[in-house]
Amino acid sequence: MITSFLVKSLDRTIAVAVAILLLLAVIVPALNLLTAPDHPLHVPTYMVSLFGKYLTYALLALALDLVWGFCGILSLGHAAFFALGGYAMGMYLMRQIGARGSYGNPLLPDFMVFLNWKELPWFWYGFDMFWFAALMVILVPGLVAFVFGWFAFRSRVNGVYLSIITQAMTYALLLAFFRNDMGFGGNNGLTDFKDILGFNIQADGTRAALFAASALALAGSLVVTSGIVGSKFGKVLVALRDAESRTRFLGYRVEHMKLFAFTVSAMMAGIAGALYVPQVGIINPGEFAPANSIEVVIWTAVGGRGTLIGPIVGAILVNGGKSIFTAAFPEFWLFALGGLFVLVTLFLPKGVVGTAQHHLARRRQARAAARKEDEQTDLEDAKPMAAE
Amino acid sequence: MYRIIQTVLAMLFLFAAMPQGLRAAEGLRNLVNALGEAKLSAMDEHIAALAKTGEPEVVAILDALGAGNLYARKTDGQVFLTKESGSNLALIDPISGESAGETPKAAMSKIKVNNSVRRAVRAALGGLTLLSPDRAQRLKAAQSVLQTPDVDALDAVENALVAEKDEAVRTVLEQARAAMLLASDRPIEEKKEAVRLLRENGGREALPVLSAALGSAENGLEQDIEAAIASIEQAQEFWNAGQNVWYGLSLGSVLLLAAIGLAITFGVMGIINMAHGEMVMLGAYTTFLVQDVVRTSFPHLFEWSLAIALPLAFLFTGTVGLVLERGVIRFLYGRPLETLLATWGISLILQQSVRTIFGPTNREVGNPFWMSGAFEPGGLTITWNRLWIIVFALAVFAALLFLLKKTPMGLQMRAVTQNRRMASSMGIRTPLVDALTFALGSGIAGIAGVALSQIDNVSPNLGQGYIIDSFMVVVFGGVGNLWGTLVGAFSLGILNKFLEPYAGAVLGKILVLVLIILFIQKRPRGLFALKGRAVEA
Amino acid sequence: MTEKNPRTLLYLDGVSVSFDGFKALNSLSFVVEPGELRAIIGPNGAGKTTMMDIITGKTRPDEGEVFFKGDIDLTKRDEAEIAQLGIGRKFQKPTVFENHTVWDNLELALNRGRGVFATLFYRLTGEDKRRIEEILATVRLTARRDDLAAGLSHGQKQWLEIGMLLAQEPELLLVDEPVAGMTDAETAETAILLKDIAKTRSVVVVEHDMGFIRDLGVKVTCLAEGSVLAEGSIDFVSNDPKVIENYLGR
Amino acid sequence: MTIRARVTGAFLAAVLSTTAFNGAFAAEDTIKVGILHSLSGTMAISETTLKDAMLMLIEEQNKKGGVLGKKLEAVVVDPASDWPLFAEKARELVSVNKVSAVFGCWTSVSRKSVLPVFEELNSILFYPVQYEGEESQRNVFYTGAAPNQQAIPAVDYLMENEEVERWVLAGTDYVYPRTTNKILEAYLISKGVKPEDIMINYTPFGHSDWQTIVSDIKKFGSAGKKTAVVSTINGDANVPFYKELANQGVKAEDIPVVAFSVGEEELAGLDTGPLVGHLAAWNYFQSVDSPANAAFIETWKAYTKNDKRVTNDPMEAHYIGFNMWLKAVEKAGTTDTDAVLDAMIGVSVPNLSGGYSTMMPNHHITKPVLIGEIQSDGQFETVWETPGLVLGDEWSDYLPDSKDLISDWRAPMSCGNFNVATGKCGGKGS
Repeated sequence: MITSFLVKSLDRTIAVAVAILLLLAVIVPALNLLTAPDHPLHVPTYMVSLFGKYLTYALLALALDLVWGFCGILSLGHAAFFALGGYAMGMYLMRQIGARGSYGNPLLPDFMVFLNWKELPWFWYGFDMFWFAALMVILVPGLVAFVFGWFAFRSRVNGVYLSIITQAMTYALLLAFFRNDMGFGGNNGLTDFKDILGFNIQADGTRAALFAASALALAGSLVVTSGIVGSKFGKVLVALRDAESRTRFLGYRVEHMKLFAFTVSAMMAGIAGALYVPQVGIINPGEFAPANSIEVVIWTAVGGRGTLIGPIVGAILVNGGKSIFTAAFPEFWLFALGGLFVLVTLFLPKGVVGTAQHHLARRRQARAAARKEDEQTDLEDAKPMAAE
Repeated sequence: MYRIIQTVLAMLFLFAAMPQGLRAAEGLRNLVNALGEAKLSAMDEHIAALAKTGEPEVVAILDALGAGNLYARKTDGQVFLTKESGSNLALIDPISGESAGETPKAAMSKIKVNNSVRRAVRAALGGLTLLSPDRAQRLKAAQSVLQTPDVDALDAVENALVAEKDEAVRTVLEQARAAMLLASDRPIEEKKEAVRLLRENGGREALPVLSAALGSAENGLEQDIEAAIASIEQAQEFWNAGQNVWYGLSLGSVLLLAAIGLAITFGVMGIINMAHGEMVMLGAYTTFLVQDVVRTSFPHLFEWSLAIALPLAFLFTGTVGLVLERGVIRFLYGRPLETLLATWGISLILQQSVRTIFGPTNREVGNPFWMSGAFEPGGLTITWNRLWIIVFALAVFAALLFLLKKTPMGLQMRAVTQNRRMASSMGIRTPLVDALTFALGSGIAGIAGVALSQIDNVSPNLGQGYIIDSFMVVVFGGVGNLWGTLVGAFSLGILNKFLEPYAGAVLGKILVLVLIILFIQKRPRGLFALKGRAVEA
Repeated sequence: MTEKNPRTLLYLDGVSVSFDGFKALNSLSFVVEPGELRAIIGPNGAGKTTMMDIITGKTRPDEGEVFFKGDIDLTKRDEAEIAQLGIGRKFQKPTVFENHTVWDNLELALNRGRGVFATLFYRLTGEDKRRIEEILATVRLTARRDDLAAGLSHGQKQWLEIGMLLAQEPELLLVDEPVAGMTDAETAETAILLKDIAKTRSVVVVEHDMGFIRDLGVKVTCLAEGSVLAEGSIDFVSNDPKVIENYLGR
Repeated sequence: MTIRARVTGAFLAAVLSTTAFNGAFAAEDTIKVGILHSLSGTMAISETTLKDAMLMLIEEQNKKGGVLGKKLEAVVVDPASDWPLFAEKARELVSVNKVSAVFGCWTSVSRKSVLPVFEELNSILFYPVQYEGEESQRNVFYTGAAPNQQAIPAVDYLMENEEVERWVLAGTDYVYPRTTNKILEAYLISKGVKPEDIMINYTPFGHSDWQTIVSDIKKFGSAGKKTAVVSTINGDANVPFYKELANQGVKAEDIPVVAFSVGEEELAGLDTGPLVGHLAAWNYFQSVDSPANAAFIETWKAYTKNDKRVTNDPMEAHYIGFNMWLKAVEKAGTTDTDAVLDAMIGVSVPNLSGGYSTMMPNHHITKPVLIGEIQSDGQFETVWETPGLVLGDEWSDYLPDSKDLISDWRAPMSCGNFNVATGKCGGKGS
């Protein structure tokens, strides 16, 4: 009974969310481009890129949720896949600068010129073509995730151990990308982008288009994830999350399942990174910082892991809060952020969306059963530790 | 140059007309006052002139000059030795050594010194104190003569050698003599003998002397010098390996200190304690506070400040840990991954609190004298602070091992972590034990902070730098096994230090991380895994 | 001690394994014939669970041979492969997927394609549907088919798990303490169910409950300190002096 | 009320209160100045001081009546040492808070991150930190030192006064040290130093175990030639580096270390006793003896209510930049970006070392270069000073690809990378 309710409401929520995203993809750019700046409904460009950024974060959180919420793999290195996707896109954008760089070198990016590089390193070949870069955005994070996951899942590295080595992975990548000898611009990363697919990257139209692309990518990923989660494969994921040995003894190759989910998730993170970079205008090794990956986990937890809408809501809530607090209470916002994490883990272990869904489901069930129980459900829900 | 000689000559001429004793004193005063007007580039000659007088007062004057305590009075150009006295300067007459009252700083101008002046002072002092009755001073003098060998001082060194009885001082003096000999115009036999001496006794310090001599060496000596250099370099190779082991041990001890508290909170209790680094930081700040109070109120206790800080840091961070456990963590047992989120939040709050209270900048924590400097057994250089940190890390480890294995408290802790329900039904108050275990882990992180404050920044970011490494150590060593943490810390330290010379610091660190990742694939439960048939469902 | 027979379903010979110096199994040899229902008893630490771990690929033996259906070497395969070969296992503690409905639990256990893509594009066919309904009826959970497994009672979870094993269609079923924590009525029913199941496949039951084993009325193997102490009917085994000393108590 | 409702309510309240907060200020007629320095994260250690310095300068100016008859209002945001957040906050300052100019950034990457924003929204950024050069942007004024205002005079000093022949170039692995060391290497070789007498070493950010590197330096320094270390080691890594130097007994008299990123602020966390004599090259030291500096230090100590707070070079850069901006605004009679950009060039204001600094057409300023030695009280003592002012050279003459480039933001050239060889704007001008 409850399940059928949940399943139905879940499907409905996803449909609504996808519809909202599609609507946003049309309306926001329209309001930004077609209304006058003083029009009450005008969306300033500042907001467009800000929310565009949030949407890519939401996509990253959704990707993490697929492996954490549904598969029980707490990756503390997901920002690495995001950054790898971002770098692939950044390399394309760097190549698009062409001879317009400070030194006017048609082939080499500026940072290579002033560090006396004579030739373009081999791994920069092909990135002048968008299709190639777009392919790499998906393939590179996917490949890294595949290789890493193949080793890790095969040897059954689990739980905390897995979390720690994913952290080691992103930390190693961070250090590697910091190295100027790597040929990715060192600490400064890739920046000074001029245009994307021939459009000026700073133009309002391009920003609006990037926003729309982010919204579409998120909607698309939502549909895909929802499909995965809703399939029998998704059920196996949840099964192995809750009882891994049991799943093995039923004849499922748990490592293949995990590897597939992990790789798909890394690819989604890569897409998010690729959309993020043109909107913020820079990609640098700071994105690999372990703290960033932990933050993604926190967005997901705040929104509600194991739900598909949760990570999206969480990413937007936390980042929106961060935007507001860093401007309004610059000295104290870390207290607010830190406090939020503590409070959410203590009082909302299912996250905002998870708690709401849980609550709704129980309320409906209770209402269906007997009106009398209604109050009691509320009481139980209000007791914070009662959850889970 | 010419003008200086002129003034010096003029002064010498003046003295001739004075009675002997007075003349010397007056001459000295003039020479000292001349320092006040001298240009930085001309200081060398002035110092040499002062040293040449050979007067006993010169030692104190040069000492003060080198330390930047020599000031000239703006009104009349008189030069004084000074001591800080509040915002004033206490003046001391350079010749008589008597107090000459106090003046505000603004009325005096400092006699500027730079490195070349300090070098000149060092050389001059070396020559002057070679015959000092104090052994320590003679040794220092001999060493400084060795550091800046000057052919002119050859006679002085040879004189000193005749009188010197102390073996250690003799060795240094002989080396200094050999170094000077090489630059002199003595016969080649003596030089060959000098090269042989340097080759036998000299470590790395002999290399610059020999390579400098190589440039101007006459025929027949060159091969000797080259052979000597090759032999010393070969010996250095051997010592380098030893030095690397030492560096590795030292890095390992730092890792051990950083990780050992985590081995309790994470390893034993299973809490992914992201606030662990902040506990270390709080320990370091406790040290800062203690030193601050000691400096202002009990300056004579400064050498003991670390000893005072240890228990305080343990108590303070332990209490913070206790509060955290009771306030937050106890609600999260059995949900290890969620402890990660909550403790991450706590770490943000702690960092920002410290930033708000103490400011974002580094705070100064001083090294007591017994943790400063280095000694050199053979070709190694062992710094005292690193040595003490290794000793301290091992002591903390031993104490913790003892506590866990041999005391009732430790027994209860192990019982609770192994089987909570059973322990509880046997009358152990599990919540109390949990709280105390967490407090213990935090307290140990705090005392690690005391030690780390000696080698690292004391800033709100201190903890961040150690947290990932700490987790790596605990996971690499094997969760729940203290010995694993010990072995893990030292092997990672040594590995890192052996990779560093070949791969560089950055690549070395990356390689270590990759190796840890690969190692975990091979042994998913770390170096010292607890094996068992426990069926996890 | 035992002859390898091509007809033998499960064949263990000289299997030893130790953990940190503790010998959990000590040259254990043991044979199960097709269609046999076998009970295993033994004190705590006798190696019952370890034996199951070895058969199902969870633990690798230090030495010894383990063959399935005559010539399939189980020591070289992992859990998933062994499960796909047709060996099902029920844990001591009931383990069902609590966040799934009873129906989904059975659907997951169903003996169908278990690859990534097979599951990703799996559609519930009419045949599968009938099969699940059948099993639901067998384990008497038809009424609760849409409830989350977490909401089931202890006994119902045990039954659901048995149902999942049925869905797996194994040739050999390993059942670890199926009646622990069950009421007497439930225990009796479980005995009937197991006997029923054993008509079409081999079943190995590990149990402490002597009454239950008596109910089953089958050949009993008694393990102690990692090897077989005695084998035979329940009466034969329970009168063996070594068994009495080791297990049943004086 | 349900938990969800409570949380949403709280969030809404927060949003509303901040908008109200901003709105209240917007009502007054003030000129807004943005301050974009990290107050949390790894860079807070350096940047927080600059925020305080700016607030003090603005407060002092308001006491004098503000500018153009209006009060100045500081808008402080926290980009949290997170580079993309710098871009977001810069955009917010300019397009939401409508600030007239922004003072901010420390690291090169944060500057790189905000550059496109200032370009796009046509606003002004004052960047107060020494940097690697190789940049000149229309909307940015570089008040910190370019490599020729710091590194090259320091090397000259060591060559002439300490007769250094062997060089260790040690730096943190990021763009500033890499570029500076490239420039220095080219410069040293042009001065006849042999390549084998140059050792280059890079370490990661926050490197804390310096044992191996310090002993390598000792080894390198024992070849019989006078050796010096040129350190471009960044921020946090300096304290353990200097502690290791002191403990391994590397004395300034034997192997001096000259640093470009170590100022009074960094030394405040150290016992400088064993470090006396090591050097730093800056354009300002707190110990500079001038009336303007004395007044500045006094105001600073009063403002922070802390007698021990030190001043440093980037603070002076903000002091100069802020005064230049005020003067340019007064000259232009408006805060309009284009007018101020035009008015800025040629503006000359007193610096704290007793002279005047002028904004040049390449958006860099003229400064004296001071070499100081560390003293036991944590201050520097100037031991050498360039005879005149040095003009910041944005495109280094020692790098092959940038030696032909110049920048001049005056009409008609208005170009940040004019190639004198081809006579065209835009790098090679091809």
